[in-house]
Amino acid sequence: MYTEKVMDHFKNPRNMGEIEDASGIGTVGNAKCGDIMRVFLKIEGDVIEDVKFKTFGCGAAVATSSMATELVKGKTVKEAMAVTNKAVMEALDGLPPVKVHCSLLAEEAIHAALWDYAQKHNIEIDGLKEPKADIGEHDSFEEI
Amino acid sequence: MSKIIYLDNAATTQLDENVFEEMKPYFVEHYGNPSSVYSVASESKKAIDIARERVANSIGAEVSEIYFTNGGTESDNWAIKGIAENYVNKGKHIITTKIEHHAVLHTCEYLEKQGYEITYLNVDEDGLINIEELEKSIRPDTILISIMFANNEIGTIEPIKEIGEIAKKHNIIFHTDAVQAFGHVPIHVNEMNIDLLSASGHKVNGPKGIGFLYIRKNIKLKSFIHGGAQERQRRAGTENVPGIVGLGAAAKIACDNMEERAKHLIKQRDYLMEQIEKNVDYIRLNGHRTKRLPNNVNFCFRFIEGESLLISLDMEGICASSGSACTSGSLDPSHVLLAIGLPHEIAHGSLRLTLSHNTTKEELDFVVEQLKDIVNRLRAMSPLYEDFVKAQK
Amino acid sequence: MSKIIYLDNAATTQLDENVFEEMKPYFVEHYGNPSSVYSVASESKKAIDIARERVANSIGAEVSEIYFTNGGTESDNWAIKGIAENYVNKGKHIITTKIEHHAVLHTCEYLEKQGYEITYLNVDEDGLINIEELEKSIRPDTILISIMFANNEIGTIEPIKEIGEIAKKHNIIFHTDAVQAFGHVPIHVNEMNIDLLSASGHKVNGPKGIGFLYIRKNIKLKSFIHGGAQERQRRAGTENVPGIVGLGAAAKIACDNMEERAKHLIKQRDYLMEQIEKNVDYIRLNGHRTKRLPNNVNFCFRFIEGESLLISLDMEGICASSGSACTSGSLDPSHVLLAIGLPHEIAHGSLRLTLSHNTTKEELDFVVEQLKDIVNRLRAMSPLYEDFVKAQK
Ligand SMILES: Cc1ncc(COP(=O)(O)O)c(C=O)c1O
Ligand SMILES: Cc1ncc(COP(=O)(O)O)c(C=O)c1O
Ligand code: FES
Ligand code: FES
Repeated sequence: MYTEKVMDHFKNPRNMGEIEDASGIGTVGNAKCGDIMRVFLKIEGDVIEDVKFKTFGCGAAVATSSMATELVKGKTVKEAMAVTNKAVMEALDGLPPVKVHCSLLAEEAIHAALWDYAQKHNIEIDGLKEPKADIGEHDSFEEI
Repeated sequence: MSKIIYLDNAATTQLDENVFEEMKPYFVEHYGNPSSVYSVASESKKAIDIARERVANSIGAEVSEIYFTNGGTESDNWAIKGIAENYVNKGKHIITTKIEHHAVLHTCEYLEKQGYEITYLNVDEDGLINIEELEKSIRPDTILISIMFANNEIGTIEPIKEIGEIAKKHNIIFHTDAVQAFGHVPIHVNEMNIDLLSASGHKVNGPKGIGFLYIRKNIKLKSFIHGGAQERQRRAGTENVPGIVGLGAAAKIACDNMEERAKHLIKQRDYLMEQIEKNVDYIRLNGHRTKRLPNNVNFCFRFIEGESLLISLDMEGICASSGSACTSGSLDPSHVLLAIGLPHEIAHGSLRLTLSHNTTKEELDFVVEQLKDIVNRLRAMSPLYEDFVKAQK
Repeated sequence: MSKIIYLDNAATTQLDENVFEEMKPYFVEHYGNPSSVYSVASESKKAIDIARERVANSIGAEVSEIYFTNGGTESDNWAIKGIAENYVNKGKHIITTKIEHHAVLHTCEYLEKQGYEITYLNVDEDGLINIEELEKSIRPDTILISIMFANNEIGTIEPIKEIGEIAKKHNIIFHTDAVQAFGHVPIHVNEMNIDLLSASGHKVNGPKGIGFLYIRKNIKLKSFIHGGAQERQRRAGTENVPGIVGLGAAAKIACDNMEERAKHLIKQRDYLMEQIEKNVDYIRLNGHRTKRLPNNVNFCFRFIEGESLLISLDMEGICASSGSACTSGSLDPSHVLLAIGLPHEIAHGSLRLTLSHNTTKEELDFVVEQLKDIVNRLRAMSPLYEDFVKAQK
């Protein structure tokens, strides 16, 4: 059901992990529909020097996180803004129709991290809006 | 990935070689239409008679009470819509549960749109209905109780005999979706007061595209599929002769070997549950620990998502299934997992492993080993796990 | 009785060996449930895709317009009940004919009980409907025209293109039961303005228990069988993978060879009609002489009864069928023979011989020879014949 590229990025996710002293962190998604994505950005000057992600979601969610981080790594903030979910999907040789929403999350997570960065540094990034789905820290854990 | 370990026998099973051998002559050689007059067709007729007898024997029914259908889904649709239509003068109230298969649930939802009232019984955390709640929900206009024999996701076996007694006491027709139970656990329609029972061939190493509906003699149930006079005028359409033969053969093999297979499977199942519980943290067993199908194991693994788990297992040659939203085709995780009280994010990380009588201990050991690694890897990736670990500190 | 001469291909056909070969891997080897996530199941998924494409190509449809069902009967039920339910706000009037298969007629009768109004069009002595009568019977509340492509008893092919034009002109949905026509005569759903089309595998050397419904893109047709999300949520139930593969293979073979086979069959058919007419007195050809299925021959033999004829032929190894009351399961002879204006006693003596592409001229010669003797023998036994002969004198 997934392309070889998707499977490759699922199996060997690039940039998976955390950045201790991140310039911006964005967490998007909704535990209700399954997908949670967190992106860590290390920005120096105007350049994304490093990027890491963590994802709770399906194969497509993991693969799009991985690919999206690949696409923004080393780019300027402005170039990163141009990385759309469509670009991510194309880079993965496509996704099944029911999985398109997972790729949207990757775009949103990067935007959310950029927003966090912009807030912390009091700057404005062209075309960047406040993330609607930033759920921030997860604080409630039901015991099972 | 050289060897496949198939642990999704609740989804479908491998056709038994011996069953296929019995079916073979009815494809090219004995292809006659069983409704025909000439003697060439009598081979087909005889074959159907034998299959019907085997199926009847397997649930303690009479031959004339077995009607072949296209599968479990058609049987469920026929039973429920049929009773709704035939007994509408008595009332429009039906009792079922929150954990039925979609073949029952979506049929009930369809009837709701036609003005029927449906009570969806709750289940407890193990997936069991409450007999008192059932009895209390009976009304003068209740025409049908439809409760599954065993659940397809969490494997819980419902108290069918008690349900049958309640139904009988109140003179209400009792239908059970036994698609998962048929051929796996003993069924006796008379002892259990079952009036209608659905089953499907491909869940018991029989062929796909064939099933049956048991209809107790005295039940008035009109046709659901109208047309020719097949199946004593109750189910029209040229008979799927090889399919029927295969269903009969599979029913016989399943019943002849049930005791022995169940004993073996329960041992395997319990071993698998034990090993998983021993090797992986933060998990929850879904379904009742003992009142469950001999071949069903179902756990939630916290902080990870089911589809990722499935794909990772698949890469190791292990076939399994999940009730996660990402595999369910809708935005919600399985209604069964929600009904037993799991919060959404935990329901997401469910894994169902359903064994066959051919599953070996070595296979299970391999699965546990892989599972351990995969769960670790996925948790390392999971923002939820990260938050959890931080909160612990 | 050493050799069997099977001339009942309208009842069912022999499964093509090549079709069976294509089906085989999907029984025991590739048994995965096509709805599953893991790669083992992708074989089943791919097989279904190929079959759907083959079926779509065979009627000039798009892949997404083909829905697999359990057979022609289910397809007819789904199409007619589905449209009735979905378009009830527009009206409750349906037009069909007096010579439809029971899968259509009994479904219509069921709807009549639900308050729908059905117009049953007359046919002429050849079994053809009248286009003007059709157009006149259209009302503002007409929601469906359901007219069969070709009749299963007398073989008459209806003017489908003209019917499609009328339906389109009046913006009414057009369903055709093409169970007998599919794979035997060219069908193009767009050129013929067909909105819904039913067909069945086992009538074209495919397997039993599988069929399809073509549903034009823009047609609103809800599920008939509710449950899982198979067939793009429109037809629930685990897919009969080998059956679907077989239907696809049979559709492809039938279409690839249609022209050649039809040419051969028409020659055979006309030879058989000619020989019977030359050798037996007091007979009547049923169905249109040229607008008929390439493989259908149907005669009434006066003064004799169909079942006796069939049994006598069976004793010589010849398989055929009849519309006589004694074989119809009811007290009346076939509704089709009555609709073309035959009196009861003549309708009783009907014989249908339906050829396959493997039927040889030698077989036909043998059949004519036997038929001549049998008819003579039965007439010698018949009081009707005695009366007739006396009256002649
Ligand atoms: C409990 C239950 N009911 C009904 C069905 C439907 O059976 P089928 O897909 O054979 O129509 C299934 C299997 O999917 C099932 O597990
Ligand atoms: C014209 C026609 N419609 C419908 C059917 C029903 O098809 P099936 O028996 O495959 O369901 C038949 C065959 O019996 C037929 O000849
Ligand atoms: S994360 Fe749930 S479908 Fe992709
Ligand atoms: S004479 Fe016996 S059924 Fe017609």
